[in-house]
This record gives sequence, structure tokens and C-alpha cells, in this order.
Amino acid sequence: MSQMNLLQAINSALDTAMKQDERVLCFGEDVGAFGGVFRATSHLQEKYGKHRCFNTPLTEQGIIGFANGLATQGQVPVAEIQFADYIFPAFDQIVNETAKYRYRSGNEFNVGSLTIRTPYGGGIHGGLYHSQSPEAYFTHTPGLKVVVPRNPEQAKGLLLASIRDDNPVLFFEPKKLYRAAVGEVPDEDYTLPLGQAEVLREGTDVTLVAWGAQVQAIEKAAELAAEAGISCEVIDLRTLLPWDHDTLATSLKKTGRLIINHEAPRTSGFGAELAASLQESCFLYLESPILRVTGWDTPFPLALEKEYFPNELRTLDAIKASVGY
Amino acid sequence: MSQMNLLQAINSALDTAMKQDERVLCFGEDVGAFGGVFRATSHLQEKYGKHRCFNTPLTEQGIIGFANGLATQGQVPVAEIQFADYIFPAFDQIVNETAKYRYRSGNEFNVGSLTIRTPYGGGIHGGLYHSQSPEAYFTHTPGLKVVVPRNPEQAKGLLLASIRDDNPVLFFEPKKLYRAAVGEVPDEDYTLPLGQAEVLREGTDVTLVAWGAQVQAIEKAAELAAEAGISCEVIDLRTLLPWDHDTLATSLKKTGRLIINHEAPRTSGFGAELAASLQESCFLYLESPILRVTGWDTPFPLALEKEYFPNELRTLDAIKASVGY
Amino acid sequence: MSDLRNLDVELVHQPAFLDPVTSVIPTFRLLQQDGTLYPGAQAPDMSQELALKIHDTFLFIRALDERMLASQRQGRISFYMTQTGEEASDTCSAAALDAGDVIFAQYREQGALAFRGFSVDQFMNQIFSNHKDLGKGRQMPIHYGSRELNYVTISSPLGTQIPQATGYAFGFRQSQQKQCVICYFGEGAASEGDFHAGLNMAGVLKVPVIFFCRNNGYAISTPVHEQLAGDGVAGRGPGYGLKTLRVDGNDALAVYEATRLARQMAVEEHQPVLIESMTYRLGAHSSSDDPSGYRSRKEEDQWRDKDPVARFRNWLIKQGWWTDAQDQARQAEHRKAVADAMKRAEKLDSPPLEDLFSDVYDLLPWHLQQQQQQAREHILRHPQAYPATAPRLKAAGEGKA
Amino acid sequence: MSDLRNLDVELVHQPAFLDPVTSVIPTFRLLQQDGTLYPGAQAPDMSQELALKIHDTFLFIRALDERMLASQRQGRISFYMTQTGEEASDTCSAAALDAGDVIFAQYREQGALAFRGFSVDQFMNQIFSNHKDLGKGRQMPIHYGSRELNYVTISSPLGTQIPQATGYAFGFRQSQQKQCVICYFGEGAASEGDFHAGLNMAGVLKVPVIFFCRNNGYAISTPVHEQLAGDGVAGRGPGYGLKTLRVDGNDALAVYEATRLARQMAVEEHQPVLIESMTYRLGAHSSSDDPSGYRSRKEEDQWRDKDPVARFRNWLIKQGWWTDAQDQARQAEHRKAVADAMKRAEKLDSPPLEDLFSDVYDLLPWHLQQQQQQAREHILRHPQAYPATAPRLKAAGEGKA
Ligand SMILES: Cc1ncc(C[n+]2csc(CCOP(=O)(O)OP(=O)(O)O)c2C)c(N)n1
Ligand SMILES: Cc1ncc(C[n+]2csc(CCOP(=O)(O)OP(=O)(O)O)c2C)c(N)n1
Ligand SMILES: [Mg+2]
Ligand SMILES: [Mg+2]
Repeated sequence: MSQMNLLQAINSALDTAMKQDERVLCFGEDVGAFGGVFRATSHLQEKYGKHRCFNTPLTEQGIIGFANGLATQGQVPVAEIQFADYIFPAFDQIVNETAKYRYRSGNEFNVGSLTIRTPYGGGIHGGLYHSQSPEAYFTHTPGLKVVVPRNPEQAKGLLLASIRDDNPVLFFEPKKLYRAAVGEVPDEDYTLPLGQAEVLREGTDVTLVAWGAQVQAIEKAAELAAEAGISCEVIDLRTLLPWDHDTLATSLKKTGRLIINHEAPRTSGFGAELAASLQESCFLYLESPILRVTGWDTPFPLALEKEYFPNELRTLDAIKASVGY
Repeated sequence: MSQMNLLQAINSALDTAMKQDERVLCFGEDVGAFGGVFRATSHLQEKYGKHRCFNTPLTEQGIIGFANGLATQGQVPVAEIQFADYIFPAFDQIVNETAKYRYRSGNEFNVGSLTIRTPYGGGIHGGLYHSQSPEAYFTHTPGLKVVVPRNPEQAKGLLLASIRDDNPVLFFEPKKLYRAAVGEVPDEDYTLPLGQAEVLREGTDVTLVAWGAQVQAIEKAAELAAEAGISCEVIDLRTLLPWDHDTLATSLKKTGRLIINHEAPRTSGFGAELAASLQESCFLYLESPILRVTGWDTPFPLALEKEYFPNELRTLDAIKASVGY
Repeated sequence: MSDLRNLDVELVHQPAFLDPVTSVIPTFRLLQQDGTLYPGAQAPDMSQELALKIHDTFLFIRALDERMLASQRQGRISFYMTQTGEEASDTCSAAALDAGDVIFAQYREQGALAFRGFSVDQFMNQIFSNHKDLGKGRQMPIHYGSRELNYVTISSPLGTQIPQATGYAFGFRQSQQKQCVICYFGEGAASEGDFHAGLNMAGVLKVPVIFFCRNNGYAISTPVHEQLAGDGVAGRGPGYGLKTLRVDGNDALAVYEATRLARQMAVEEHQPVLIESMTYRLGAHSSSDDPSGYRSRKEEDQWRDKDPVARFRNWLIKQGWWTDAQDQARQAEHRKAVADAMKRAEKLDSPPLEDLFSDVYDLLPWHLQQQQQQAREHILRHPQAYPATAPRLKAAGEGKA
Repeated sequence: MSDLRNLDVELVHQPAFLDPVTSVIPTFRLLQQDGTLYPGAQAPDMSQELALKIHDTFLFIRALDERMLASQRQGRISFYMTQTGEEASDTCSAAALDAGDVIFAQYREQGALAFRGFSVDQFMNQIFSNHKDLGKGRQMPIHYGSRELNYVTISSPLGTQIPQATGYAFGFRQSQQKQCVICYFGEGAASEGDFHAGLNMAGVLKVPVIFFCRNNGYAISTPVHEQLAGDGVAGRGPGYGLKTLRVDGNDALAVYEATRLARQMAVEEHQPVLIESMTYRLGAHSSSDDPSGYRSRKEEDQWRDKDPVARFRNWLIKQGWWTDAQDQARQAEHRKAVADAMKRAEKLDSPPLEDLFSDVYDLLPWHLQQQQQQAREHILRHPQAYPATAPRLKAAGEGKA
């Protein structure tokens, strides 16, 4: 066990994966000698050489196209997109190629070994283009897995699981927590299961669910609610695609109330899928409508970032609305 | 009034717009002399010259980037993406640029005059890459409007409205109906309102909503249901972003039951947003869960297209499930 | 790392703008249409066996394309694409490679696949989307692929295979295999951003890849001069750090020799190469297209006179390796083989319902299990609406019960 | 339409592969570092007034960059990007244009904007995201834009402005305005697919655009030789049908002259042009970056000796148009103006809550009206958590009541 921040945990996961399997390659813009603009790939080039950790030219569509080819050949690419806001030039390679490689070829070829890492989310004064949370776009794409860790220990275990999973995984890293989240992380090699949510706090009145950095917001809201005598169950979804319906449904059937929190805009955010599915499967248990506490339907702002944010206070308001319905 | 198929109606809308405003320009792959692979731009180059209707090189990101620049300059671009499956290389230009142009510049610059036309959907033996319905991706993008017509008369009126709307519009054309849907279309210039759903059939037991080609599926399902003594209200959503909450809520409050039908995969399809929003706003009126009848969570298949399709029979099964809940 | 730009190498004090390049790169050609070599030209070292295999591939493809286009017209298949006029480009470049080299194709490269040994039945099963199709009936006709033959399954979105080829080639280098990748694409696809990304990355990362552009004059209706300015696609190669050659794509010998040399550079020196093969799509873009809307009969006829198959046959005959009589007989054999295979393929079942849901992931996640179950129940509820799957589901259900 | 390829122009019978191009395009330079012209070089026709305006812009930008970087270090702003060492590239190219020509910039072109007349207060209001920012406080510092000055608002995603510039230029041509577009980007951004799309479309569609690449040696930490192979970015221009020139980006006179000539070709002949300006980013990539991780002090010092501002000042002094004393005085004035403006900008309110929701569309659709109302109510419920907006909302509410 060591104290690590989330970046160090990512770095440790990459190091572990590269040590254990020489087919693991890390690349992307500035990830080589420099170690990435956030330093997630620090020292990996030093340790494993220029052919296993390297800079690419500045082309996201090229990075993912290249990664798809590498995965088809049998390597285990871990491609970095410098900011999730810049994943869109690679959207075609991800949605039309990565996601459909196995299906379209009848599994003659697949890119199951591919992992795409990218920092996402607001809270760093980044404005429109250094703050986006584009995970929902990818959840509408069969063939992909989508994973979001909330803290260092989760980050290492989930990233190692993603690298080893035989399906392409998009791994969204909450960059707001890169240095802010610090915790004990096992030094050894370990994985955490994909596709399983985690119940962080048990409660009886309302279920709160979030992923990544927003787990903090619902945890704080649960504490504020507790002060007001409301007992919240707090769930970290961890994997968005395929997501853990059973854990959520079990909780919702117990509490009868659900609040979903995400940073991305509300309309067609992943909260919509959760709400739509769960109102269907848990209809008779619902005591109030499923609520979504989300970013507004605007681009991510700068000066008014605080006003945009679906923080613990907005979650608390929703909890009260839900309970008082 | 003339009898037109959906393609002719599109062509008539473009012709009308180009005649009325010389800033209207049509371009894309093969849209010039050839008139487009579906012939939606037939004869426009002949009529308006090579500078107003022309071929572009084969680059979707270029087409939309170019269109964004043209719109900023003050022209009225109507860009064609040959198949909606090929819109993804332009995803960055659409999601990061088109959608955010006005916001990020404080309206110093905007691309409100831009319209992007693209044929979408299955039913033509197109397999993975000539069948997709990617509308939901765009509904998660504030700043865009998303419009889908169901028949020739709608196509002309909605396309003219889209071209003239001062916001960028994605206009998805149901290619399955290009030649199959035939109807009376006014010869003159007219527009139909964006942002408004249309009630096609009134009913009391269940509300059915769809858009584009799938409106036929719910209309047929409503007829089958009528035979079984179930009265369905049928709604064509027409605009997905921003969508018409009031019309749907009014209907749902009347019937107490809602079934959403779309061709795209279920997870994070636009049905999710409708279900999530409406279970919230109409909670106390719901007599059964909101159901979604959609494509499965797979890429679009070929040999098993029929088995993939959310057709009238699957809708009918859902109607019965909803009523029998 | 440091800034390695050589700024002071050559200074000028007059602002001499370089002109856009129109045509400066010459075309490498060996064979004249009558089957004789140009004076001074040297035939590559090609065995009789290989030469006859290439020619046999040509004849097979002609038979296949002709029959399939006719079948499409008869409504027996929904879609087809011929490669008539372009057979030498892909077939002879593939012929210059090792069987372990990997092929990323666009869609008009059935010659390369046939040369590798894809059987007539395999072609037919794909075209008819039956349950024996290696691709499990999921893609439109002509989207072939075979792991065994190192032919990566075709994908419709244009250009996407280009950076993938670069990545695959990097993998070869990484695992120290002495192989290369060949990546085919049209001059239209070369306008996609993925082309730029793939070639640039290959140049920077130095990988064993041959980019093989079939410049056949059109992208559907769009002629080359509305597709690009400058000296074609080859004009861009050196700017990416690639070795570059323009070749007459209708000259089987020149294409073979160009690719053979390219392979050496790619495999021995990790030097990526771009070959632009100048050819012409004699047929329509696809069975959905009608070229009379955008080009003249006369132009087509001019190119018909440069037919690559005829040119190569003339050479074979001049070599004394082949006769007209043999050619007629072999054509008839291929026609029959194609017709027979078609009849077999047509009769085979479409893929089972499970193949609608398999291969989205390695295993079926809960939601796909659920959906598969829903589909099954729905189909059994309305069997008359699902003639392809319902009977088999019923049989299986009864078998179980 | 027809296939206009000239296939038979030049045939060769030997497979002579073209070599990758490393450096063949020379660099156009007029001024030596000491401010004298090279023998045989001719200074452009530049008035004293214009020359002094350029120099004044240089001094302003230096003062601005220095102060803002310091402010970032003090935590007064969150982010900044200097253009130290590159001032001549954008400022002098913009100086060669007409005020009606449109600028699409990347982000490191504050010189062009200052030259156009963006005031020190306008710079500050953007950097401090206050309610007077033309961009309404929505983007990070340095994302300037001004309709009045024909400077399209900066967008962070790299390369996206390139095809947009082509489209804008097409619009100029369409509306028969005798203007052109200049599009700035870094050599890193030139690797994006949008670069390929934008230049190719410009070449094919023949539009009045000048692509101006600042090749400053690095894209963050990535040096040019890991970014591209071949002869830089200029090496690609002719292949797209563009007139192409490489210029010393630290030579104010050469940049000016190159752009002046480029503008003529663009506006008179609709001939798109590519200029590659060879320069060096003397500072860090941004205030978040530390270049000591990827390059040497020595390399930086070599480039400091080529400072474009000093070179131009030397020329001005040799012309007898300027003195060291004037220079000192003017530097002090700019420093004060910047410091004063900063104090003013810091004090201004951030934008009102409405600006969170406006400009997503031309008008607020129902869902944004609803969300704005929810935000308002929420903030009024928890005013202590929203110090920037709550007091104003309260005041407005009370005013109303
Ligand atoms: C990304 C993308 N855009 C558009 C299309 C539609 N399309 C299919 S083939 C084609 C023309 C391709 O021309 P070229 O690359 O020259 O190949 P050729 O058909 O001439 O062999 C087009 C536009 C596509 N398949 N993918
Ligand atoms: C599409 C995209 N990818 C990545 C980034 C992150 N990024 C910002 S600046 C930069 C380097 C740009 O280098 P260059 O174009 O050479 O310009 P310079 O900074 O040298 O002026 C990168 C990678 C971005 N802004 N956009
Ligand atoms: Mg072609
Ligand atoms: Mg740079």
C-alpha cells in the first residue's frame, strides 16, 4: 500500500500492465519523454523504451485509427486522448470502427485489447473545451465499454481490468481529482470488476447514483441530507456500459426514490438511460419521480462554472423534492 | 399541389430556397452535376450554376468545416452528408464547432444559417454502414436543432423552416421513404414549425410517439391495436431538439401510458430522454411504465434486419404489455 | 528531444513562391498493350507459375463480377461492385507480397483476395449473407474478410483503414516479424482526414507499410480534378517522408515490380512507401450507380483499349505460356464454377438469431441476454412475420422440450 | 465532367521511387539580426508609419505577455499563453492585409489582434472573464474574438479553423468581395485531419485564402521531427495545388512581404497560398507548461539571439525612424497601460446568470427557460454558495418586487 493521488495510481496501473505484458503500448500526444501533459505516463518511456511509450503526431483520429490497427495485430494499445474534449475527431474511428470491428467481421478480427484513456470533466477553470464529460455519446454505441473511476484505488484496479478486458474500453479519468484525490493504493497488481456498481453508503430513503468526480457531490449531499434526517444510499456506477442494472434496481426497490447526478448536460445524458430503464423495471416501487441533477443544457461555461455545476446543494434540493413529493 | 415522393419534396424545398435567396448553397459528395447519389439535388447545378451547387472532395470533416466557415461569412449553406453513417468524421466540427460557435463567441459569430441534410435509417438492406440512425448523439449537444420528417409534405415544409431558422439544424431524411413515401405537396413556398410535435391520431388508452420512418410503424400498430379494442394516440415528434414536451405531456396525462419507438439502439437512444423527462413531469398520471420499442443494442445487421427492426408487431406487443400492466 | 529543424541551410532573399504541382511525377510502365515490353524495359523476375496464377485470378474475377452484376440485375442479390479494368492493381500488388503480409482493402480489391485463395464458395457465402459467411451475414455484399488469409474485413467508412494499416505495421515492427502491411484505397478516399493521419504517422514512426492508391479517375461521380489539385495522390507522398512511385495500374508487370521493390523497402528498412496506381473503373461505381450521368462512352472506350487483362494475356501468349484456346476454356470453367457456387450459396440458411447478438462483445452482457430473450419470445409469438428465424427457433424449442 | 488525368505525359520504364523530401524549400529572409539587409535583398515598400505601428504592437505584446504571465504566477488569472519570439509572424502578416480581410487564428496570435486595434481593455476583459468580455466570460483566457475587427473568436480544438477558413473565403468569392482570409495554425495542428481537408478543398475550389503556418519547433513537448517527416509543412503545399513559400518568421520584413504577395494572388487570382513561417516559441507552451522537461537552455538561447523584435528595432534605428530612448519610454508606457487596464478589468463583475443560458440558441427554448428558472431559484435558496451571482439576483428580484 502507498499513498497515491489519482494520477500516480494511473501511472502505477500503466507501469504494472507494461511490466507484466510486453504487448502493452502507451502513446498519444506528449505522452513520451515528457510523460503527458498531466504526467500520467511519467517515466514509462525511460523504463520501457521509445517503442512502448511514445509521442504521436497531433491527430486524434490518427491515434485511434493507429490503435485499432495495433489491437488487430495483437498488441495491447493504451491510447491517450489529451482531453476528452478532443476525442471528437476520433469519433468515427471509435464509433464506426472500434465498436463494430468484431461484429462486422464475425469475429475474424477484433480490437478487444484496446483501451482509450482520457481526462474529462470540469472544475479546473477550463471553459468549453477543457471540461466536457462526453461519456453519454459513447454509451449509445454497442460494442464499447465505458468506465469511470472515482479515486486512486479504483483508478488503478479499474484501469488494469480495462486493459485486460477483451473488449475495447473507454476509460474516463476525472481530471479534477488527478491531484486532489489521494488515498491508499495497493502496490501490487490487482483488478476491480467491470460492469459492477459499488454501494458506498447504505440508506433507506433515497438512492443517489453518480460516477467519477460527481460521486463526491452525492456523498456530500448524503451527509447534508443525513443532518436533515434523510437516509441516502450512495452508489458509484463505475461502469456505464454495460451498466449494473441489478445493483441499482435492488437499491431503488428498497428506497423507492432515485436521484441521478452527472456533470454533462441533462438532455440525453446517461442519466436519461438510467431513469428510463429503472422507471420501467421498478415502476411499482417508485414513490416519486426519478430526478436528474445535471449540468444545464449549455456548453460548459467559465465565469459561471459554479452556477453550472450539479453540486451537493443542487443534489440536496433534489433529495428534499424527492422525499417531499 | 403536386404528387411527389420524399426525394422530390426535398428537391423542391432546395429549389425553392435557392430561388428565394441567392446565399443558399448546396454542396457535398456527388451533389453537383450528378445531383447526389439519391438525386436529392438533381438539376440544381443546371439551374443555379456551379458555384451554388457543387461537388466537394470526399471529406465529411472538410464539408462541415467548410460549411461552418461559409455560415460565419453570411452564406446559407445546406451541406449534404451522403449517408448519416458517414457523419462521424464530421462529429468534431458539428459538436465542438457548429454547436458552440455562438455561445463561445458571445454571439460575435454564429453559424445559425447552417443546415446539414443526411439520409438515415435502415430498411434498404444496408447493413452496418448504410442504415444507422445517429440522431441521439446530436440530441446530447446543446446548440443544435435536430429535425426528422416523416413524409414528402413534412419534408419540404420542415426543410425550408430548417434552412431559414437562425440556428444550425441537422435534418435527417428517412431514406427508406425517399421513393416509397408519395403524397400531395404544395408547390409554393411554405414552412412547418420546428419544435412542435404533431398529433396524427387521437386516442385514449396509450400514447405512441416516433419520428421519421418509424411513424409508419406506430401508425400501423395503432391500427392493429384498434382491432383489439385499444385506442392509441399517435404523435410524430418531428423535432427532437428542442423537443415538444407539452404536446407529449398533454397526451400522456390523458392516456396514462406511453410507448416510444425508434430505430436506433435502445441504450441512450433518444427514447431514454423522452422517458426520463416524462416520467418526471407526468409521474402521477402514469398507469404503467413508459416503454421503449427500439433497435437492439447491436450494430445494424444485414441478414437479420427484420429481426432487428422495432416494427409494428413489436410495438403492438408493447401496447398490450402496457395496457395489461 | 530538441528542435532539429535546419533553418539556415538555404536562404533566399527573393520571395519565390513554389508553384502548385500539376504533373511532374512520371508513370512507371513496362508493357505495351500488345504484350511487348517497351524498348529498354525489363520484365520482372516472374515465374511462369506465378504469371499463370495471376492471369487465372483475372479470369476468375471477370467471371465473378460479370455473374454477380447480372444476379443483382435479376434481384437475386441486393448489391454488387465490380472491379473491371482495375484487376491488375490489386491482384499484381498482392502477388508481390508474402502470404503473411496483411492486406487492408477498401472494397474494390477482390483480386487480391482471390489471389490469396479465398474460394468461390467463400465469396458466394459472403455475397449471399448466409450462415457460412465468415462475417456471419452482417455486412453488405463484397465486404469480405479472412483471418486465415490475412485480409482484414472490409469496412464501408472510407479511409478508416489507412491509419489502422499504420498501426498494424507498427505492431509487426514491434513483434519483430519480417512482414509488411499493404493498404489499398481510392483516390477519393485519399481526401479523408484519416489519409493524412495514416500517412503522416507512418512517415514519422517508420513502419513497414505500403500505401497503394488506386487512382481510377472517379469517386462515384466525382472526377479526380474535383477531388484534388496538385499532382495526384503521389504528389503528396514525399511530403510525408514516404518513398513514392506512380505506376501504370493497367500494367500487371509494372505493378508487380513496383510492389516487390516497395515491399523490400518496407520490410528491410521500415521505410513506408506510397504507390499511386493509375487506372480506370470501367464499370459503374456499384450496382446502384449509372455512370452515363457523369462521363462519356468515348472516354470509357479509350480506357477499354487499355484493358489490363488483355495486355497481360498478350504478354503470356508472347511468352509462349498461354494460348487463346486455353483462355476460352478456362473462362468457361470459371463461369461454371461461379454459377454452381451461387446455386449452393443461395440455398443455405441465413445466420441464426444468436448471430444478431453475438460478437457485439466477447460475451453477451446482461442487457443483450435480455434482449435476445425478448427477440426470441417476440418471434415465437409472431412466427409468420419472421420466416427466416421462426421455424428454426421453434424447432430448437421443441428439440429442447 | 470527365477524367482529366494526363496519363501518357511522361512514361518511365525504370521504377525510380521518389525519395522522401527532407529539406529542399529554401527560407526567404531579408533582414540580418543587426538590422541590415542581406546584400541583394530589397526591403518591402513599408512606410515609416506602418513600420512604427508594427513595432509598437511588438512592444505592447511584450508588455502584455510579461505582465499576464506574472499575474498567472500570482494566481490572479488561471491561464495564459505568451507569444514571445513569434511576434513577427502574426503581426507582420496581419499588417500586410486589408482591415476587411478576415483572420482565423489558433491562439498564439495576439499580435495580429492588437495590430487590428483590439484595445488593452478588451484584452483584459477577456482575460478576466468579466461582463465586458465580448465573449461573455465563457472561454479561457486568450480566446479572443471581435466581429468588428474581423477576428473570428478563437476555438481550442486544434485545426478546426482551417476548413472554416476555406469556407469563409469561398463566401467572399461568392459575394464578390475583394477580400481574403488568413488562417493561422501551428505545425502541430497541421497534423490534424482538418488541415488536409481545408487545404485540399481550397486547392480544388480555388478560394482567396492564405494558410499561415507558424512552425515554432514544438507542439507542447513534441518537437517537429516527431510531428512530421518530409520537408516541414511547406513541403505539402504544392501537392494541394497551393502557391507555397517558406519564410523566416523572425524577419518582420520578409513576413510582411511574403504575405503582401500572397494576398495579391489570393484576392486577384483566387489562388490559395501556404506560407510556412519558421520561428521558435521562446516561452513555455502555456502557463501550465515547463519546457525544461523537453528542451535545453542552450537551444533556447540560440533562438533568443534571433529575436524578431530586436531585429526589427535594429532596422528601424538604422532607418533613422526610432531610437533606443524612444523605445525605453514606449515600453514603460505600455507597461503602465497594461497594469492600469488590469486593475480596471479585475474590478468588473462577472457576467450575469442570464449569460449562462443565452447564445446556446438565438432564443431560449422552453427547456433552457425552465433550467434558467431552476438555477435562479436554487441560487436564491443558497445565496452564500454563489457569491458571484446571488447578490445581483437578489437585487434584481427586490427591484422587481
Ligand atoms: C466516410 C465515407 N464517406 C462517403 C462514403 C460513400 N462512398 C462510398 S464509395 C465512395 C467513392 C469512393 O471513391 P474512391 O475512393 O476513389 O474509390 P473507387 O470507388 O473509385 O474505387 C463514396 C463517396 C463512404 N463509404 N464513406
Ligand atoms: C484537437 C486538439 N487536440 C489537442 C489539443 C491540446 N493542445 C493544445 S495546444 C497543443 C499543441 C499545439 O501545437 P502547435 O499547433 O504547434 O501550436 P503552438 O502551441 O506551437 O503555437 C495541443 C496538443 C487541442 N487543443 N486540440
Ligand atoms: Mg476512385
Ligand atoms: Mg508549434
